[in-house]
Amino acid sequence: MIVQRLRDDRSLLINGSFVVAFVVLLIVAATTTDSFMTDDNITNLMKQSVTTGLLALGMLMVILTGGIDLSVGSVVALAGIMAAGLSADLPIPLAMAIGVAAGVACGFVNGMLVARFRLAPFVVTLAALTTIRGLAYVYSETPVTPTDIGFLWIGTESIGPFPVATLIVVAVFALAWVFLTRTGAGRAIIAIGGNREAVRLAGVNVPRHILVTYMISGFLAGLAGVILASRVGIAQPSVGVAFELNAIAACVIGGASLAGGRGSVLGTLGGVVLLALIDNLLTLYDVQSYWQQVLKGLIIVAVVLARRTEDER
Amino acid sequence: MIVQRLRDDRSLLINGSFVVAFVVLLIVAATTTDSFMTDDNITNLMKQSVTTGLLALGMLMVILTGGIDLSVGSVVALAGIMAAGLSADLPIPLAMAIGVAAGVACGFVNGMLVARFRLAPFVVTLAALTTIRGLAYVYSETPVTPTDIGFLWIGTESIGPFPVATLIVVAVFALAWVFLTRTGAGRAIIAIGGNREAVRLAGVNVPRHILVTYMISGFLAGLAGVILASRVGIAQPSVGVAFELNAIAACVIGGASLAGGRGSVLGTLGGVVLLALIDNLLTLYDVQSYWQQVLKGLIIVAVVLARRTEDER
Amino acid sequence: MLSLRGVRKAYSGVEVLHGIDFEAHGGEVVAIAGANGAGKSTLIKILCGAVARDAGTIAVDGREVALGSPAAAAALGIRTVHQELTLVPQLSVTENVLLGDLPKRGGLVDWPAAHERTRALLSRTGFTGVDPRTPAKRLSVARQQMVEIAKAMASEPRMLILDEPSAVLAGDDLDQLFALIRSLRADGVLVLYVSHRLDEVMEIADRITVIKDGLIAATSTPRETNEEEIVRQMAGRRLEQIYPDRREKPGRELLGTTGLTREGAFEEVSLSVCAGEVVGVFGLVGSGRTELAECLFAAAPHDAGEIRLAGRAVRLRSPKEAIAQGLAFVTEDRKGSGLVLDLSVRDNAALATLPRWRRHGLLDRKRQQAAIEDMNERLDVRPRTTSKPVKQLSGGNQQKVVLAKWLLSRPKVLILDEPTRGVDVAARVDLYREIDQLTRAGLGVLMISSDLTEVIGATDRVLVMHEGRLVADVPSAEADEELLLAHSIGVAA
Amino acid sequence: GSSDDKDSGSSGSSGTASTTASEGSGGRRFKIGMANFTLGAPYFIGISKTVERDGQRAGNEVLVTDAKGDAAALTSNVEDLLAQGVDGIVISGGPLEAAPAALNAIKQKGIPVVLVDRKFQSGDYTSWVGPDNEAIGRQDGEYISERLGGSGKVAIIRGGPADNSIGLARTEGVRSVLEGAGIELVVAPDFGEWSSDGGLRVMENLLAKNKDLDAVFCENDSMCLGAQKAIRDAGKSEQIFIAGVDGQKEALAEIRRGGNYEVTGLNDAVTMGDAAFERLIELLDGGQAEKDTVVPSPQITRANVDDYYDPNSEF
Ligand SMILES: Nc1ncnc2c1ncn2[C@@H]1O[C@H](COP(=O)(O)OP(=O)(O)OP(=O)(O)O)[C@@H](O)[C@H]1O
Ligand SMILES: Nc1ncnc2c1ncn2[C@@H]1O[C@H](COP(=O)(O)OP(=O)(O)OP(=O)(O)O)[C@@H](O)[C@H]1O
Ligand SMILES: [Mg+2]
Ligand SMILES: [Mg+2]
Repeated sequence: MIVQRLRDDRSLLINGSFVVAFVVLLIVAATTTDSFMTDDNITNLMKQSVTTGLLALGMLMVILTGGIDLSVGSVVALAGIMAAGLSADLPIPLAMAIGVAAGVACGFVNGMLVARFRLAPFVVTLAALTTIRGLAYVYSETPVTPTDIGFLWIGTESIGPFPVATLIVVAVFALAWVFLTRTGAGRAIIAIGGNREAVRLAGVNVPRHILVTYMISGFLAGLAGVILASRVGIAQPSVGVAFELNAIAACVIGGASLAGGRGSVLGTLGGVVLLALIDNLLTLYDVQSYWQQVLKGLIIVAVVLARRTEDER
Repeated sequence: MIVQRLRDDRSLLINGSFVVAFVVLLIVAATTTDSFMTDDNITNLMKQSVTTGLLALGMLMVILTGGIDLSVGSVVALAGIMAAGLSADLPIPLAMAIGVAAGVACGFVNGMLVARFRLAPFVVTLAALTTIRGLAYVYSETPVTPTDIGFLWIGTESIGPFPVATLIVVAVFALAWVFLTRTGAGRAIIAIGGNREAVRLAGVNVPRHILVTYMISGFLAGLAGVILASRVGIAQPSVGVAFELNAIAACVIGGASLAGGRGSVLGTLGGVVLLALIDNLLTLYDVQSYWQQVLKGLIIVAVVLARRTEDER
Repeated sequence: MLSLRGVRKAYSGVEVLHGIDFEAHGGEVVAIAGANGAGKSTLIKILCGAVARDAGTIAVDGREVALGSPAAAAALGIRTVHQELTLVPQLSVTENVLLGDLPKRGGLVDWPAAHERTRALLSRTGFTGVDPRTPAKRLSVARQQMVEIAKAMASEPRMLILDEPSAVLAGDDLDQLFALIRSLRADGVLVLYVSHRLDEVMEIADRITVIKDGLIAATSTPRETNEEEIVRQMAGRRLEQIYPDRREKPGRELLGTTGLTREGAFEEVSLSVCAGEVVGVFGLVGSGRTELAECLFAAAPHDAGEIRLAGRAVRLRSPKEAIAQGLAFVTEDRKGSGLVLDLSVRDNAALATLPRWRRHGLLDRKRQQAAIEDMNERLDVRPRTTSKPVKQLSGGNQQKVVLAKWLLSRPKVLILDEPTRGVDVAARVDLYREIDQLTRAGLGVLMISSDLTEVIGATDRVLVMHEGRLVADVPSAEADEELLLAHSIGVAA
Repeated sequence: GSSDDKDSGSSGSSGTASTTASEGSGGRRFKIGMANFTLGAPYFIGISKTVERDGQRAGNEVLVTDAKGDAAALTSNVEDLLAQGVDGIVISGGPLEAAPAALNAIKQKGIPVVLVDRKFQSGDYTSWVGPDNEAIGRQDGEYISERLGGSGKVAIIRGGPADNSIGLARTEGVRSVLEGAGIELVVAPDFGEWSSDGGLRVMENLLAKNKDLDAVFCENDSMCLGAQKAIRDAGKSEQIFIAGVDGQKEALAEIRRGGNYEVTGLNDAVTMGDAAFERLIELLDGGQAEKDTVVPSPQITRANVDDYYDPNSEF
């Protein structure tokens, strides 16, 4: 039953060689290093996947409609620095909520320009990347250290063995999975990416659904920014450069098509974990930074090549 | 006659509001600042458009087929540092040629993975971005200063009032325009982006044409890297980060569609000049750095909004 | 029930509807006929809210309506099957049929119920044999068309508009469609039916309205008129004879196969097409004709058997090699594999012959232009301007551009898969004459068609496929519709 | 350790050949270009702001540009400034090693240029003011070695990449002291990218592999602040102490608090900016200034932190 549903999601976690690649990586990691299977390292892996995870999930929504959101890295910075800055005067939950709301607002503007004015998503969100980064600096040129220790809770604490942030990510992924597979809006979003005109002719309000995806992306980027500021304990206006590339990579490694209409929550999760795993392993093996970069690229290509046969002809 | 041909290119330079936006910008710039219309400044503008121009042109070829090349920034670094490094032992033209050839080689690998193995261009070139950047550092961690003054010629000297590099860019754009509008391969490349299957059935070797576009992109990125190293007078392995975003932006502002099949050489040229103009003006007006970023994004959106009506419904 | 007054529409300054006045009532089947580019689809797009009219009023049940969006039209019970397929390829049949209206339980989509409802809809429309879970892109064009029809039936329509639904349907499936239309009519639904197949129109319609150049040219009942008359109204000229007289002696074999097999598609196909011959291929949906054609053209690989060109066994690896050997292939899906929609008529027409136009390394555009204009003249492509994006042409004219592309390649063997889909009668006559002339000059033609009269009338002999096998080879002079149908369903001796 | 006379620009004498600025009431007024290689880090923002403020206070016009870490853009920016007719230029090199083309263009115009922070390896410059990064590293190394008493395990977090010689010099300084003192060094394979979130990530990875660290040295304070958080999250604040470089406000606050953030070397943006501005004005006034000036970088520990800590400082 659940397997059937996962199949409906055309998940890549279920599909052969992607899982094989994963398992091989894990076995190699566990047997050849002492530190991989330690609690500390597993916790690190979980923590280090939080930002990419949230961003990739929002990106997935946008990509499904055939769009793209390059502004997420800047939104991370803006949301984080606003939350940290406001926490000096406001209750922490409110300050954080305002930070996230700033992310939603950014998403709203992006979404309006793309959905109603039909501008190309790439240019709109690239312009947003620049503008929002500028706004983060305008808000505060220098890093902001939240004074109240409570600010650190969401990014630092654990419930049992699980970091709070990781639990949030898991919850958000579960929600997104239900949203995309079991709600009308979710299905419409996927359909829009497949054939926008067909969906319009079926009487669906296409612009509204597209708008929603950008707002979700903005929301998750805002959330990621707040959690990151909380985790680092300091909010920097410079944080988040090139985060969008990682997020997009996670989606695409997970089987999403940038043309829209194809992509899955579980696949994206796989992509996120895989990326974190590659970084983690290269560090554990003490591969030097430049060679890390060389190898990371090669591994990504290898993984994509390995699972090629299943989708592409 | 020539107007007809330009029209066939569905050029944006010819089409109303884009030109209007341009002219308005120019008039405002010329009347409100003393320094805009000076020889020095115009020369600067020309020089500053060189890198983006070359990269955008290569990017256009790739985008026309429905692909994307994120690796160009890293190729700029690799080609530059190889050329500078080799110029110590080899004749300068040869060293530069090898740098450019390295770019072509990168394009070849990208192209093979995309065209023959049918991997998603975004992931392939994102992986290449990482790997090639790593290779640039592996080649030389530290910046390389070419000792021979001849190395600086191509990026620094002028012929009459025109910088050599600008003349190269103009020549390359002219060639590209002829290639896309007046050769079978050029028409095929555009058609591939519109409907790959139809082109295949029409007897065109689609993979080979796609491969060629990535090699062109690699070639131009290599050339841009060599010219840049020559212009700055030093080659750094860290140069070129996020250059791909500017290049893509120039194409899209110039009317290209990332879905492929739509885009023009003249439009791209317009996009390149517009981007350089925005930067130049914001600096001339002495807008503060962060506000420059804020405004730059807003201006780009405004420009794209202004020319929207003509293409989109 | 439906009333239009002075409806006008212009695309980028060129008016294509010049003031349409039109009435229709519930429980009526009104056929709309007209030449390619007359404005039929445009009128329909206005009625379903897909494009906005420039002027005129539309009233439903006496009340004026705006029809600003597809949703507004749907709210009035107006449902449409468009000329071009509008499915989301990667989604299942169920999702396509229930797009935007999936059944829910507790706020979430109830998939079992959705599949069940789709199955029920498909069986109500008579199109059984389509699995609701299959992704739409895996269906043949004909089955996709059935899904479209089921989709239009998903919520009880009060007015059903069908824009050339029959172009890809044949035999039983067409009968199913007619049965559906009749039952809707009995329920008081208004059906608007656009078709180029006039025999169908005469059979199903209560009234026939002819549109010519964006104006209503005539309205009559089938009793008052006949096919010839309608053609005259559409084309403005009388058509003496639709199919040319064919009395050719076939020459030597140009294309032949022995035991050609592609697993899951067709088996043991042995055929031969000779110089000067037009060979028809008839069969039901899914009988494997399209896949056979693809293999002949090397667009898809085959698993066993031999292909001969001019008597020599060949092993072609790509369409490029096939073209070099003198083959040409007009596919059945012009949107999916025939045309680059964003590009101009000229670019599309020149696509298969790019190397030919080269002079000093560049395209010789004068020569190219002249050749294309000449071909467009012969095929009567409208409008004649070659710089228009091909997507702005009417469906039938798009099909002519595909033909132009392949005729320009001066093939020795022309493979046609449903070549007259959406092509109006007059243009079809032009096409048949063109083929006739080319075969006189030694061309061989393999013509796949689901149109029985065409497959008999325009050919020298007809091959019939049934479940992937060639089951009959009948000289056209001896063939009749019953016989071919019987072969195609596997019941003839 | 800041400069004595911040308004020295107004005490002008005869002008240089190239100046076009008008005569003002309080002395000569100049149009000054402040070309930044990057404004992506607090330290460089601090330098730029200081030059701007000093300049405006003296009634000069200061044009600020930001190359966002792109050497070619820095060259362009310098060209843009020259096109606007500036009288002198300050280049805050940041992690940049050289920009000969920019320097040549300036030289052609015949106006003075002061490099601040980075000394360029190639190209002609008029004057340089900046820190001795290796000395700062050595200073930290001496503190660590003394504190550990000749044995222990110390992690090093680099900012990277290596075309940034600031980091190389600082790490070289630490290394030269500690390696001689018999202390085990662990250099993280990945870079902290000079930011707090990077420092945090690299430290987390270090902690997963090394249970027995005694201290960590980061190439700047930003990364230290992230590393400190990682150490705190791992519950090892008692075990591992931290040494940084820069004297960033947040780091000084931590040192003042008396936790495990024990030492930093002052590389003060304000001092640096003041010195650069002063030097440029001297040159514009026709003075014959020293070519290279090393701005001293005092060691800051709990003992002397109150002398340096200013909660309202820009940096
Ligand atoms: N999007 C468009 N832009 C510009 N012109 C268009 C567009 N769509 C249709 N036209 C033009 O409008 C006219 C009417 O086209 P329409 O599709 O309504 O014809 P039709 O009667 O349905 O023809 P067919 O039988 O070939 O389907 C044609 O001349 C066509 O070229
Ligand atoms: N029920 C079905 N569901 C999905 N696919 C089907 C079904 N029936 C047939 N097909 C597909 O159709 C293919 C054969 O159809 P093909 O298009 O070659 O035949 P055709 O006679 O040209 O039919 P059409 O008139 O639809 O083009 C089969 O290989 C199969 O993939
Ligand atoms: Mg039509
Ligand atoms: Mg078929």
